Amino acid sequence: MEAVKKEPVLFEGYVIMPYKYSVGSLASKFFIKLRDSKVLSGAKCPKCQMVNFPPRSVCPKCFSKVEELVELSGKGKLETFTVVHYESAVQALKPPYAIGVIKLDGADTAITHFIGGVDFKDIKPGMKLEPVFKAKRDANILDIEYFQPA
Amino acid sequence: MANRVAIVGIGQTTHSGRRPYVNDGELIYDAVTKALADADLSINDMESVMSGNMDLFEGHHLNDAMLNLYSGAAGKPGFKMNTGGTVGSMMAIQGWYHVASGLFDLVLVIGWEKHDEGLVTPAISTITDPAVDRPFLVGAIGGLATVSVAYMQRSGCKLEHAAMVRANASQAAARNPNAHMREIYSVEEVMNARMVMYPLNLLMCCPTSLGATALILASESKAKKICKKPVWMKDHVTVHVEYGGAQFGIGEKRWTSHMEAGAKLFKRNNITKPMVETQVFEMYDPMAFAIPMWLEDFLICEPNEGWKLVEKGALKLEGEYPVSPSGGVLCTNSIGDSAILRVAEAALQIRGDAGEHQVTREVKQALASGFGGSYWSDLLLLSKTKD
Amino acid sequence: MAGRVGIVAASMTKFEAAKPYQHLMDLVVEVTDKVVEAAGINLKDDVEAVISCSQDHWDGRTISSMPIPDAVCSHLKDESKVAGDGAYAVLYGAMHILSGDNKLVLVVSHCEESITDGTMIENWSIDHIFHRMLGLDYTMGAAMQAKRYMDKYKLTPEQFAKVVVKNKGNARKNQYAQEAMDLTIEQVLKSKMLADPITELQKKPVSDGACAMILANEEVAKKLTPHPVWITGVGNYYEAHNPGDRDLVECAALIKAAQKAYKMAGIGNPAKDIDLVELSEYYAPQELLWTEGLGLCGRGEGGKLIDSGKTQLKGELPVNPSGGLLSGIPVTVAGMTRVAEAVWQLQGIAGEHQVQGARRAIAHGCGGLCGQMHCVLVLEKGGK
Amino acid sequence: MKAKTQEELIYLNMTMKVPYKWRTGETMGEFFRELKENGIIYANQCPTCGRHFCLPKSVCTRDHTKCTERSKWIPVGPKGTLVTYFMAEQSFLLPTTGEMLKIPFAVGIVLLDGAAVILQHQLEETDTEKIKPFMRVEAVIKPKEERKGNIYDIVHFKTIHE
Repeated sequence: MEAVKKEPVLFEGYVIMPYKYSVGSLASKFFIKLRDSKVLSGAKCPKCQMVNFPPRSVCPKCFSKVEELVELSGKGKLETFTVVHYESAVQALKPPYAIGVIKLDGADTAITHFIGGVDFKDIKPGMKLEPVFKAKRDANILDIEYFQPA
Repeated sequence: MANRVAIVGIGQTTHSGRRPYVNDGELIYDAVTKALADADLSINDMESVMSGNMDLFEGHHLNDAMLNLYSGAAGKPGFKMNTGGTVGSMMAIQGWYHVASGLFDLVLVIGWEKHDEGLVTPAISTITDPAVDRPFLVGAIGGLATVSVAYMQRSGCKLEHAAMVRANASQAAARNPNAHMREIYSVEEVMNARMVMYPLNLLMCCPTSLGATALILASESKAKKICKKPVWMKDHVTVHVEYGGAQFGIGEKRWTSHMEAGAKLFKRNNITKPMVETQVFEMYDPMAFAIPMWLEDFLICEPNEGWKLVEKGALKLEGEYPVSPSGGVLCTNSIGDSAILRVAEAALQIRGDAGEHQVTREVKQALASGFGGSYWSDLLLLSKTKD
Repeated sequence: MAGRVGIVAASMTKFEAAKPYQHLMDLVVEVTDKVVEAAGINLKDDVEAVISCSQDHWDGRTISSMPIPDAVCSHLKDESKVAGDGAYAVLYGAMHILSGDNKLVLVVSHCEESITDGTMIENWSIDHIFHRMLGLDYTMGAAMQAKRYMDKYKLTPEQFAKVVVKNKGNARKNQYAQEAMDLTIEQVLKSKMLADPITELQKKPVSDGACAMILANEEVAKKLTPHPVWITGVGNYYEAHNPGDRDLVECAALIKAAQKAYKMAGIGNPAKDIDLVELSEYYAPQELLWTEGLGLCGRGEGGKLIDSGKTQLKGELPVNPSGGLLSGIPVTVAGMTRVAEAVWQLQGIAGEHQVQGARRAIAHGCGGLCGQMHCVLVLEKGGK
Repeated sequence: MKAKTQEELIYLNMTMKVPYKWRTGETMGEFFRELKENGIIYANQCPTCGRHFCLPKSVCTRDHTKCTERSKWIPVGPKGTLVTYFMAEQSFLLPTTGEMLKIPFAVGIVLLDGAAVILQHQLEETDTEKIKPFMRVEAVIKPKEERKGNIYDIVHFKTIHE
């Protein structure tokens, strides 16, 4: 009787859940400056002077509370990157696109963001980059459209 | 023989319904720095950092790794657990295993939840099997309402008793500066609250709060060096039961996870009169019927006597057997944090550091419980002395 | 370590791209029954505590261990769940034994990756304030890590491809493996480019399955089996989350975890003292990077190590003789299967991919963006 | 604290919408197949303890015996006894579909005639005055053409008077 295997019974559905994240006091200041003045700022540790970027309120080096933002030029250096060729539902851009780790001048830690305005074959680790901002900004990290060669 | 384990540092954030000035990492950092200050230690002293919380409540997958800058776990050993309401007590127990195993001497355990970021009830609904019973679970309240109905039928407990429990809790929470709901309610006010799910009205259900608690646990040799008032984690029991159905005890003798936990813990520690040999119980009480019902279930009082103790006022802060003098989960419920907060509050009572909500009895031994999952139970015994 | 923790038996399902007929708990029942039989114990009476390992996001279920008591007969028993990699569940089981609290513990891990979209799950593990909106997932992370590896230590795509040829080739001898393939370097490099330099064949395929293990204290383990495998060293560490907070090829956490485990086990020179390694390479370049982190070769010499042929099944130091994760093992189960494979090797029952005379092995579990958490276990047979 | 209330705070709204194809397994799969094809609610039996499970279990929780022997399945219900129930008087988001729950919504814990384990499903009656614990109820099953082989093939439990 069991010779013909019956179709498996599946149950299709989602887990749908809305979230509204508070970015906290310090990151709010960062995003407001980004949105209103196209300025990128790092967070400076009062104890060990480390500047962490993207700015977080705890020092990655000495675990002190960090409350001070310092303005950065926005210019920086590419540490590593990849060119994305596959598609997935969570991506913000349509592939192919380049994404990389960028360390801004004056910062001790780096951010991951898109690399644009350049041929993929010309992207090299160590190259100088600068941010390109979106015209309409919403106070989130996508207000930086991408980083391009400086 | 396991190495002895002591709680040497306690830190909790204030609890509230909203706290937009901090993000979830900063909430954790708040509790961690308070615990470190309490123990007079630095993050570098911590050999392992464990954290627990429910992934879907804030949406973060692997959030122990994601937020390890704020917990201090970056560059250190660590673990993550999530078992629903018992997360917090599981974290304390996991910390116990870290130290008792001899692998670590000084560890930090954290339980946290930031409920203002997501929707709690839909997230809780996803504890069920998606194909079978997910459409019929409406948060945790459904199951709790069901056992409450069964308890009322079985024991003679009335809605009024649940209202008394909530009114007592409000008086306790009013004296606890870290509690979330600190308004004082009369029995009548509780009775008149809007019905959410019969028999539970809005005030008889726990609120959704946010907060974090961190504990520092140490081995015996470390504890002696660094702490004047160590609180010993004398014993702990974890009991899980089959999924669904079991807690209603249909067609068979009713024996719940709480009963098994109480029986095991008291037997192992030669406790014959729990209300005498332990002096306070910080219970995970997610709704107002829990305290009378579960005092019976934990085998602390006789069956059908729990609500009579409520009626007598015996369970109040200054009563003969204070239960949840902090205001309990009824007044503060940040799920991943709720059960570890019970352990923290019980430890504060033993230290005599609970402040305005310190119970009037002298506390030598205290109980703390966790409740979660499919009616699972954690029960911990804390003690002023190590033996 | 104070006492010794013995692994008595291990079991796995066959790993498949999809197991549409089996509920997750059916997988747990399958591995539990197998491991209980192999250990010759009674599930209900002998198992004192159960530790499961799974992830809520992957299962689409808050408290993904919810139905576990039904599957492992732990009604009214001690049970807990580790939300991380399976190797951590083994470590937590060892702590249960070492504390003296339990004599015999069952650990299980389970995952059906095929029920959902992994890139989404991964994206929800990325820091929500600065990076999640970019759509970052682990493939991009691993690609940036590999690129940095190529840039800093001059590794080549061919060396990465060799890992795939080796592991999928080894899988041909493993009855539980999902993707056993006879590949050439060229085929690996010519498969669809995902994120430069990682091609489709260099990424662990989607997989469903489960794994289980019985841990016991020294006395019980010796009673149950003539071939207990001892956990003699353990280490687990986190990296910083933000890829920009660390140098992606320095794998600081893995180095610390390995050093701690080696110190505990009394291992001075892992390249010499170890007979085989089962590690968690979610992407081909990671195997080379992790062999460096584990101290099996010098910094930047991961490429040379694969070129030397030492890590082949018949080499001096076989790495992933089972076929590794590249042959298809689900996340969360991954680390536990590494331990299970090592256990079988040391018990001499690994089958066709048996490494002859293996006495000491390393099992490695990892997880997170660019290998953010690592757990290393040293396993030995015989001894004191 | 006062100065802070002036401060602008940034929030990020993100909605998780992850698709799943959950497996029901052989045992529940067979249950759903029977429900769809024949409109019958089945229970299976543990050969060791003799308990009948509805919903069926592939393995008995208490003694770990396999309960897969298909010939031992028996139809249960559709009548049963309401053990207890709860009422949702406040709406919530349903995470599986993203829709809001239609209230009032009563869920009964029902012991079907012939079964040993309770089933949780919606009640037709939503007036708490009229829902009495231990009252008799009956499952209303969708017409065959509308059945899809999932739990919604049972519409709800209606109150019956015997």
